[in-house]
Amino acid sequence: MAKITPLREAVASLVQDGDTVALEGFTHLIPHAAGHEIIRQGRRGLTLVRMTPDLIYDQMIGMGCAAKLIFSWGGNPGVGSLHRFRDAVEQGWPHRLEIEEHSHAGMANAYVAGASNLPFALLRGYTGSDLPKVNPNIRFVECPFTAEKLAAIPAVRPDVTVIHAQKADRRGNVLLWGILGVQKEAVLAAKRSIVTVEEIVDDLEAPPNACVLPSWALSAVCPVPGGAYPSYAQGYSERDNRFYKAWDPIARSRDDFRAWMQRHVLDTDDFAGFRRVLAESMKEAV
Amino acid sequence: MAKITPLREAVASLVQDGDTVALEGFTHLIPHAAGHEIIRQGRRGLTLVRMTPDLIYDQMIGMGCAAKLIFSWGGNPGVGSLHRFRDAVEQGWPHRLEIEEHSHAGMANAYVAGASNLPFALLRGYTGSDLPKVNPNIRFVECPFTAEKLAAIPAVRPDVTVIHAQKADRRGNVLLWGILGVQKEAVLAAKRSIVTVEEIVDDLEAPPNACVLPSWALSAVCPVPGGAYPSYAQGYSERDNRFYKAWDPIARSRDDFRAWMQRHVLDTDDFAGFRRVLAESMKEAV
Amino acid sequence: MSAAETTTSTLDFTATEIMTVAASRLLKDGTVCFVGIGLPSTAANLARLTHAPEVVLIYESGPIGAKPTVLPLSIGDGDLALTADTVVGTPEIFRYWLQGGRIDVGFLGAAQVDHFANINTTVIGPYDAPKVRLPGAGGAPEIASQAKEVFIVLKHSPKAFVAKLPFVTSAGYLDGGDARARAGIPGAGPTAVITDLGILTPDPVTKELTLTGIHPGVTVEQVKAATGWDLRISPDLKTTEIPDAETLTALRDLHARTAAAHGQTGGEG
Amino acid sequence: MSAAETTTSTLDFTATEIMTVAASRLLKDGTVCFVGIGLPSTAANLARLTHAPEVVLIYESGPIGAKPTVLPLSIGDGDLALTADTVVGTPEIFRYWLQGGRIDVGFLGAAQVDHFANINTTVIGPYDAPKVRLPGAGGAPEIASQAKEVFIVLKHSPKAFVAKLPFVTSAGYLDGGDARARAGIPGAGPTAVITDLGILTPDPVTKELTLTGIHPGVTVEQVKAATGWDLRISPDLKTTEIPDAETLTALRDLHARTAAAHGQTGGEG
Repeated sequence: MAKITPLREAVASLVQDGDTVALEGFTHLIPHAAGHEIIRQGRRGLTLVRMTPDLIYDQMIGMGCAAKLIFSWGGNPGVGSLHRFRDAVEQGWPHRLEIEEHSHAGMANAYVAGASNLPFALLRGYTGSDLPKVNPNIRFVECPFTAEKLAAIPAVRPDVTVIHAQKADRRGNVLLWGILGVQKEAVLAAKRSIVTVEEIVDDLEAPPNACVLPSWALSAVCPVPGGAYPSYAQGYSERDNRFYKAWDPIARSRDDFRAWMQRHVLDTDDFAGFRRVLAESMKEAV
Repeated sequence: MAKITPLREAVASLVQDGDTVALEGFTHLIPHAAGHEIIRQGRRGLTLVRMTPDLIYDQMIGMGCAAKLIFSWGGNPGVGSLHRFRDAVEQGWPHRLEIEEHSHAGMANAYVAGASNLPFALLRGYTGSDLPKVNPNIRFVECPFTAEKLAAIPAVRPDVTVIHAQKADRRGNVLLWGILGVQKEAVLAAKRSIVTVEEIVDDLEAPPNACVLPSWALSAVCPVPGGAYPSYAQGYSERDNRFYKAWDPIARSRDDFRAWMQRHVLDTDDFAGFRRVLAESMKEAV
Repeated sequence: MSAAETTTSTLDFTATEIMTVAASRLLKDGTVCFVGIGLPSTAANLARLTHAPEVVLIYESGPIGAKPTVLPLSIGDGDLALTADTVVGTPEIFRYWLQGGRIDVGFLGAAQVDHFANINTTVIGPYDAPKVRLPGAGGAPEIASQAKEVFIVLKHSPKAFVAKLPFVTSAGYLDGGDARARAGIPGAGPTAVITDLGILTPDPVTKELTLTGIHPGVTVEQVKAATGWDLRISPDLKTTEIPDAETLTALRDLHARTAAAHGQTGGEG
Repeated sequence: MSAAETTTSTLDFTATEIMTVAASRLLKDGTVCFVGIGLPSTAANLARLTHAPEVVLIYESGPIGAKPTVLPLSIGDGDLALTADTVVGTPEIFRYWLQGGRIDVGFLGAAQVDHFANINTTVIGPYDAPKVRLPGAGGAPEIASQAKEVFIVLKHSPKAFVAKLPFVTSAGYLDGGDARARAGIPGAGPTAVITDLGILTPDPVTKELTLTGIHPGVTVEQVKAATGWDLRISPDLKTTEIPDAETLTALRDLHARTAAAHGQTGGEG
């Protein structure tokens, strides 16, 4: 059974230095609040996994949480580069970042393999691409019936997966809807899991065949209304496209980045505090 | 785009002698009407695929439609044996039936592989079972990362898959809900597909993330209200458990079986005709 | 064996009822249970309605956390879907939930078991020229190997409890000892076989099924006569506690509700 | 080349607009299209709002049959989910729909292409010591190989159209000729590269990208200067038809609606 608990306690007890951690959410439902809490608690040496590392991974990488990144597309969606990610890869700042790079199809299948307790994922993929030349974890196997060559990559099995969802009931059963991405697979592939939710309700009122994650398959459920900001939660909030644009100049400079993180994340107590300070600083900027 | 067409025409144009045909539905939404139409049109030499061959496959096998059966559990759920299936396997009546036998996990994964256009399915399975000794299509491959041995079975790729669903819209988009079984995978694994539906509506009113099969991925959609009988369609009908029990004595004797099929299926024009004659014969039996 | 002289007729329950209650008792509250239809489903739902309200029932047709009000007659009854926390596709059940390692107990029926708790549900006689063609594997091979432990429930008879199976559909302890672990099978295997006469559990070392529990009113001789091999009897043989009135009432109400809803009382397949 | 002397300034559309319209026109009605965000998404939605109302748009985030009212800024905008026939998980998109062989056209952007239409979106400079680290592969490698055909849309410049890619992220025609088929890649590959200057298509035999279409007001010299290899010009070079007023209006309305909804006009990633 999932424990319904404040996010700070969930991160403190479930995320350890050196863990392999996946924060998932495909544009929708990105667990920004949980990422901030990991930064606040100063985790180090993490292997971060995510199909589309974006602002929250830019922040975690820039703050020195990550030793390695497993990913398939690292950019600021709709805007451009992730400057902290680029600085880590291009210049090794704040320290060298090891990368293991896949395609989306590879990553999605690797999560499926993890959720299925298979050691590797089988797919038609990477043919003609240079990715297998730079990633020794992309191999090829032969079909025992047709002798066709198929790509094989290791299953992703995070120590902890973190996602954001729309709601949980009081028992800790979680419902999400809309763009689902790989969240279900990422949770089921992981040893432990944290789900931040918009609200806790008496009855999920899940439609038939909805994406429900039962309480007993989760470690912790944490109420964090708006916890996906600047990403969104369908039915609750809109994506703040302005913030994605505003992030670009902040992240370009190491000093501006550090100052921003200090003021907005390290010097705030929680995500509500972050939102308050952000509202202030955005007013100043106008 | 799926053609919205009477079932008779869909079977006539899409199911050929010698085809590999999957009628799927896991207790719920079994496409009985379509099975009857295949019997009426006298198809021969079919390779029938189905996880749980039950009454409709008992009828198709007994009427000589099938050359081969690929399956994982063949019984009359809640009642006992399938006598026509047993007679074919044990006595070769009406002719010898080749069987290829799997576990549910194997079959479900084989449909997934088919839908995914992979030549084989990879699973942890069959360990310690005698099934690999009698089924040469159960093989084992080695993980290129961990050297673990995993089971491999060929993808199921039917020529035609037939399912029953709750509703379609006027464009031929199909919605099903409740127990979904392997229907989506079976449809997407097949070259052609027929979906019988309870009703055609203006708007599917599908909840978010519902199981919708888009019209352009289907060949034919056929309105057949009650077409799953004696199976059921959630929200439309109840399973007729009495019929499952009544089938047992009918199917025990070759002569009784043939006479029943003649009267109820061969001598009726369509599923509505079958339901009328069945109502009469059930009244007689009381 | 204090109850050996008592006959079942003087006790207010049938042999099937005590089998069901005994199987039900083994399910601890909060257990995640992969349920076969028929006796396993009856026992699991009885557990849910009595001592184990938080037991999680998963059926291979897709329902997760089903809380049926009546017993399902088939593995895909609508009541399972309507009362579940969610319903997923059958591939997901086998891939993410069973193979994914999330099932505590696999609860299976069987046509035949041998003394190492291997299961046959495929065929009597040679595979290619069967005397009796049984329904086949269904979900059992992977449930038997991937659930953390397995309970098997079936009625005792010499035809069901055989020295050598004509076909091993699903692995118990294979040739006994550490054969199962050596074959690379992850789950602990069948930790209990519950029958209408008693309870058999594997010897900790040899893994041979041993009679460790006997139902009140049953004699060891009866059990031996109903077993197709020379059954070992535990020196520590316990008599099954008789079902309490509350549990029996719950079971009978469940059957009565099922009969009222379906016109029959239980499903087998 | 009758339009070579005309300048774009006298025509009532921008270079980006004619690129978008030209890309859009290539999408036939009823096509099932796997859409990348940014220019491909703009062109595909323009097609849907004009000549191809039955085009089916699939986004890698999960929406199937999306009919967004404004342009998505990200691949997972809520409007895509709300207007889709259904939304499935990302693994299913890649497994059942793309790898399953159900995509007619993959519509991609690119950072760089070479003369055999191979795509780089990974890195400029050596992989281990990059000069510029680009976002990476995303869905492109499998879209490029598994869609029945591929359209690539990107702006023309010598930095984007290079003789040799530092990194092949996604396969075009590899080394040309039948290299793609020999590598076992199922789809036909990139059948058109649409830029702000013209349209390049592969030579039927060598598969080298050849300028077969030029936008009105653009000179062959301009295109050659913007291409990092010695660009072959088709003897049958066609001038792109100018966008009709209706299409231009539809495109501008779409951008205006997008700006009103989002405060910006298009997404890149």
